Amino acid sequence: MDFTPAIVAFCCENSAYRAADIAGAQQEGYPSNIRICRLPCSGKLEIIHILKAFEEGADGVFVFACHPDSCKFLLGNVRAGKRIDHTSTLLEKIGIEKERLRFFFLSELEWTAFVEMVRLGNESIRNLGPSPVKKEP
Amino acid sequence: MNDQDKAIVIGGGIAGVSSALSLADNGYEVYVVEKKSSIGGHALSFCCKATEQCNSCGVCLAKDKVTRAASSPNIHLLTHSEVVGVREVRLKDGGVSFEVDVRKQPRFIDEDKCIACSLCYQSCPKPGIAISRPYLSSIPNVFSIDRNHCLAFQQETGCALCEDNCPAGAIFLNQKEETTILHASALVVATGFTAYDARKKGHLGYGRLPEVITGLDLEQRLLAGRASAFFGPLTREGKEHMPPRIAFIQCVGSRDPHISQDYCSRVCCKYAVRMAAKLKSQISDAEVTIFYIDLQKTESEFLSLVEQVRGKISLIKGLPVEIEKAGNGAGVSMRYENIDKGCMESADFDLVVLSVGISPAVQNQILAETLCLRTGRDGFFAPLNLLDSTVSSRPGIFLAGTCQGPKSLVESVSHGQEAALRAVAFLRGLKKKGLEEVCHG
Amino acid sequence: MDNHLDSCTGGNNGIPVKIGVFFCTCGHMMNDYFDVKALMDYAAQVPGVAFVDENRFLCTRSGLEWLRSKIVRSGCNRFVIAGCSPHQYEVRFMNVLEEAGLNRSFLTIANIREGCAWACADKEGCMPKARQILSSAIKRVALAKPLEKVRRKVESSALVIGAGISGIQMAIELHGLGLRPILVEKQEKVCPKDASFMNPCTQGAQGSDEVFSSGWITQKLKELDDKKIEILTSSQVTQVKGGPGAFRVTLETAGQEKILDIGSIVVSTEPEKRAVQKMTALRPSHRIVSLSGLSDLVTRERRALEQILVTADKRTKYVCFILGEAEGFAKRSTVMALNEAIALKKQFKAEVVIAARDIIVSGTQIETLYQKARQAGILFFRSTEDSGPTVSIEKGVITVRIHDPALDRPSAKAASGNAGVCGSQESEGAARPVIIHADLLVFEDEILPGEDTECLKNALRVNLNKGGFYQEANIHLKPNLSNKKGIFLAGSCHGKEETCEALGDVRSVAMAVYSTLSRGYLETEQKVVIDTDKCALCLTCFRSCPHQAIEIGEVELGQKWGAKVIPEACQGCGICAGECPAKAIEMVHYSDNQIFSELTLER
Amino acid sequence: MIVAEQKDITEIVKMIEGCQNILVIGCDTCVTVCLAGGAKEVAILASGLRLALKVQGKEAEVHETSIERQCEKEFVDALKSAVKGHDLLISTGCGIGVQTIAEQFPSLPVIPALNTKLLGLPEKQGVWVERCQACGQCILDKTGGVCPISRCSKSLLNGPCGGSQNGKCEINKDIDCGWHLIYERLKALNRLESLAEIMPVKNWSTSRDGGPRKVIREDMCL
Repeated sequence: MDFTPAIVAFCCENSAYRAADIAGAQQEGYPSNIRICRLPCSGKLEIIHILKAFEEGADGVFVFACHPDSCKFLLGNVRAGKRIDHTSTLLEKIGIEKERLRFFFLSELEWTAFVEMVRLGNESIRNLGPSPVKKEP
Repeated sequence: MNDQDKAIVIGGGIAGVSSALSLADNGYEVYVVEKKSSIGGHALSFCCKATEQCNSCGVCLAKDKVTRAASSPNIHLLTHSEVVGVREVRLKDGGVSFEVDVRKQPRFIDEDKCIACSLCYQSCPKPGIAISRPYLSSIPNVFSIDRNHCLAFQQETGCALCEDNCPAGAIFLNQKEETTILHASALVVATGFTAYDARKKGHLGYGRLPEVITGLDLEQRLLAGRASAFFGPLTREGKEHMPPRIAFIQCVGSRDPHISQDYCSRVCCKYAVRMAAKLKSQISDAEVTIFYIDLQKTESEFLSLVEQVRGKISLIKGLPVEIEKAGNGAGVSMRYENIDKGCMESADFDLVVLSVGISPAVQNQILAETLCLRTGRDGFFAPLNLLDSTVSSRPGIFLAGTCQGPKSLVESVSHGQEAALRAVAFLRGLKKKGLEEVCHG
Repeated sequence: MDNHLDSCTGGNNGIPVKIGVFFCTCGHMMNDYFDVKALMDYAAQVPGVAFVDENRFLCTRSGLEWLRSKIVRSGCNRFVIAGCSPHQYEVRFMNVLEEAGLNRSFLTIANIREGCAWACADKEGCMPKARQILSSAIKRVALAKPLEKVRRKVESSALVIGAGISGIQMAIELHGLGLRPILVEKQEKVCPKDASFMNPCTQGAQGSDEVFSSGWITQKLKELDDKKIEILTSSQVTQVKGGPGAFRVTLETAGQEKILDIGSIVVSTEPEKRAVQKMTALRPSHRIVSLSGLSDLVTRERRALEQILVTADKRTKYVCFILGEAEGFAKRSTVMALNEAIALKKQFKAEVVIAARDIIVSGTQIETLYQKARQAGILFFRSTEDSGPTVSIEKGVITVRIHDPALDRPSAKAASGNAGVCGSQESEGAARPVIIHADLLVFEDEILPGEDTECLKNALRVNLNKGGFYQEANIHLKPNLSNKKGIFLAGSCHGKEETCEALGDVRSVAMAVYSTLSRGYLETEQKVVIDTDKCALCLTCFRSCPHQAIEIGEVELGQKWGAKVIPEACQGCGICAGECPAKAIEMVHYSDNQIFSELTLER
Repeated sequence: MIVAEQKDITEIVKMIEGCQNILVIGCDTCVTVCLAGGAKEVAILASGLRLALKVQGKEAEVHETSIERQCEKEFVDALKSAVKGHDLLISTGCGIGVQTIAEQFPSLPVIPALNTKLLGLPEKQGVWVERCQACGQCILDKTGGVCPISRCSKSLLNGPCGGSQNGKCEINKDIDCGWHLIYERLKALNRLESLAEIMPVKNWSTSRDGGPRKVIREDMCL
């Protein structure tokens, strides 16, 4: 299938954003269609940000948060997790596959895992095909 | 700036960095003298030990501190540097200050000019050996050239590929060793530890058997990639794709009167269980066993981690007697005492991790002589009083971190802060005395 | 694409946004990955961009100097730097902006090195991605609002709650640093209720035994007195408002309300003790005591102890310690048991047995203490994980049965018989316990959070961990921070077990307190702003702020109530902004519009 | 406070079928506080609807706005210009808000986005419990400040029904028995004797039984 999905990755600047940086610095390539959006904490991520990303034509949205108990702001990651759950059900009701929204725990040092997650995630979105939002009317 | 507003921290490990930060936050000018090319010490070579959740290993805490130290305007980093001499000088106002000789080995790359673009690394015929940096985004984020491996120092023709390729003109292959003199009224010694050399325990097979590695090796391997990459396809008992069998051996170089390291290193039980949990979370069918003397069940986070791995990894009270190549060729075979069963047993493993302990740093004795400090029977710097373990035997010199005795990462951070407190109190005292003398005069 | 400009001129006092874009080519390295010239041309045609230039080494000293002059000369008011990751030099570049008289938030980094050039798996994807990153950064910076700085004077006083060993030491340390400690104790008198929390055996450098004893306390109390440290007894903290540097603390002291302005707060309360379940299950007997009960016997009721351990028949007396029955604080009980065991062995020539699963030695000199105990002839038995020692009392005789697998071995059976233990072997069977008829049986204490923890926690608005002790299980709070800035935790209230550790912790906290208060003022960025007109006073932010940095009250003195941020306590996570149902809260550097602007995809 | 909760989005999507230009109107008072229909939820709903429409391949525009209080005609009137050009209004207000909008804009269809649930308070963040049923005849003085109408599942007036166990209601183990609470409260107040007093049959005409109710303050209306 010749389709390059547009993917937005919301990254906490305390973990995944740094992991992505290290992955970059290691020249460990990951797909170029991943757009990284830096957040101060995954707890800042709102439902509307995810929905807006889909409205703007994203085929997938990845959210990276710190591991439980290691959020610099204590429970930001847990909050993010709950919001993601809520958004998943909302997306499904809207008619967007919930697999298009992925949530990962990651620490700054796990850059290899970041690359792996992004690659696999990209593959799974590619398999899903273009977002149903982009259907021509 | 007055000498009484300055401090020198010897050692840029996590304790030293924590100490320097505390001092710098209060307006003191701090020089951090680090022997290696980057600050952060052991802590930055450790991997994150989170499984499905954070297991409080503290590596990210260390990284945080080191990054903050790097951007603090009051902290001056002197890498590739060592303290080679200390003299006490009397100041005009009657105070006392230290005059410290710092010898800086050439890095061959100018720290101010290097932009860490890594072009030198890419053009080097021996990248990672002749030109390297210890970790990515090391601090300072500057490469360094190793004279012993660089071709420029070995061939008469002289390789200068890096010099030609450096866009910033930051490479100076003719850099020489230089000695500078620093002045400060307080010194903090934070030279850290040396990991116990497991080769000395020949029966455990380290250095002899490739399957036997140390905890530090495992840290580095896990930092570089996932655990599943360590093992090739495992075949045994005629079956393929067998799960890896991993053993952790505790107290290698700790609690051992035979090598006169008869103290507990305080960190091994914790890091072993954390790493065991990490391995288990990455390879779900791995068979992980920890061999130990006494499991140091302290700290609530550790207790809940032990609870979390209960039933998933086996804990055997008892230590191995010998480790040899397994008879059938796959992995190693270990004979060990199972104390709970009261008998000798043996088992085969694909990977054996030796939980090496914290030994006093090799240069402790030399530095102790330079600084006129006392070391204890165990080889660590000895405090005057264990209830206040940062105060050394010489006024104005304070101890921080594992140079004083085994400590965990978090404990080292705390100890660094403690040493800063003593240094601040000392410097404030000097200043007050100075003022009084001026008034009297 | 123009709308990002319209929407932001309002925030810029009507001055049109002029964006300067600077490329750092990292030497010439960037050119290997994409055509920087083309990128520059692309940037130049984006609406709002007024100036584009490149430099090869922006991060070097000369590069920064170049940047400064360009910023001033370009006449722009917003800047994008396209180069390496913001984690590399963002702070440095922001400082340059500030030096040039601009607000530091008027800068956005386009991470085209780590985020694009080095990261792209496919070369073809590199250029479009760089363009994407660049255009997001330009849109984002156009929407930037200034980050205001707030400077607040701080109090030099520190409230130390709980006058135990840690509290007393804390007050003395803070006084030594020129701060003004105020010690609060809920009892009528300052008198550390539990001297046994101390680890008496720490061998000093000189090899002398520095016995940590009541003498220490007497000396410290005198020091408190000499230094005229303010002590409020019969007092309890009932309410705490404000943030670091300027807490307003309400106390109930001797039945009266008292309000203090405090710079920083240290919690150093002491935990409670309770007998372990195994002990309470037994019939009470004066021969069965807890470790703290034993140290009371040793120090205060020596006669009672003598009655147990010295009798006319001069029979050898047996003392048995059972350890490992309580969760947590194992180090503390091991140290106490070892010390008492050595003392009893020496003083009463008693036969002392310690039964434990694991000997905890991971502390200052505990291994030495353990060796000393073994040299003194104390017997150690290791019970197994699944069969701990059992205790029964028959006709007033306390019988302890310990299953030590080491003694189950055939070769060991005989040995255990003459090992000096009054052990007779029980009838033949698989398990052969060692039997001890104990004259004195000692259990460890279970250590629980102090009974007023819940109360104090609510007054301070700090979190507890699962066990109910202070300090939530989160690595970023280590070693001794609470979730609220300016409130620190010291000593056994957050799990420090032995005295050396607790005193070390105290000093580490004292340093942290000093760092907060030493300059006399705190300068912070107002990372979060609340629009009071929109605020519905729903308390969502108040309840969800992890650092308790939001207060509800009069926004301006005498005006309508609303939510307000304490900038000194705020750590800038944006959780409140994410939760606010009225969209009244905005993170200055991460406003919704800025985040949205990064989401638009180039088509 | 009025507590409401958002309807399932699929239900709302069905209701908007065939409309081209939709305006979602939020309310900044009760429903903002109960996290159901404030500015944030309006934005999410509007975005969700836009996505749903696109997924269905329909072309329609969804806009959003919010007003101080949907239950006031004056505030709703201010929407006049915003409403222009729309062919459907969605209210994220309580039932009162929906009706006010309907009354003020008689020519436009209005649909509710929320189910108005109860009069209550947040037990903790994100959990609301009922405390009042607006029966029109308050007896809280007699019951120690615990309302038997709203807190007893059967709205009994003279003690528990006999089905309660260990202080929990027989309808659901998670519900406290209202009368148990009243007993505990009166005991604490040392007023248990007031339980002996028989409460007369309640006049439910002040509640819903008397048909739609009205409150008139003579001195305030001219």
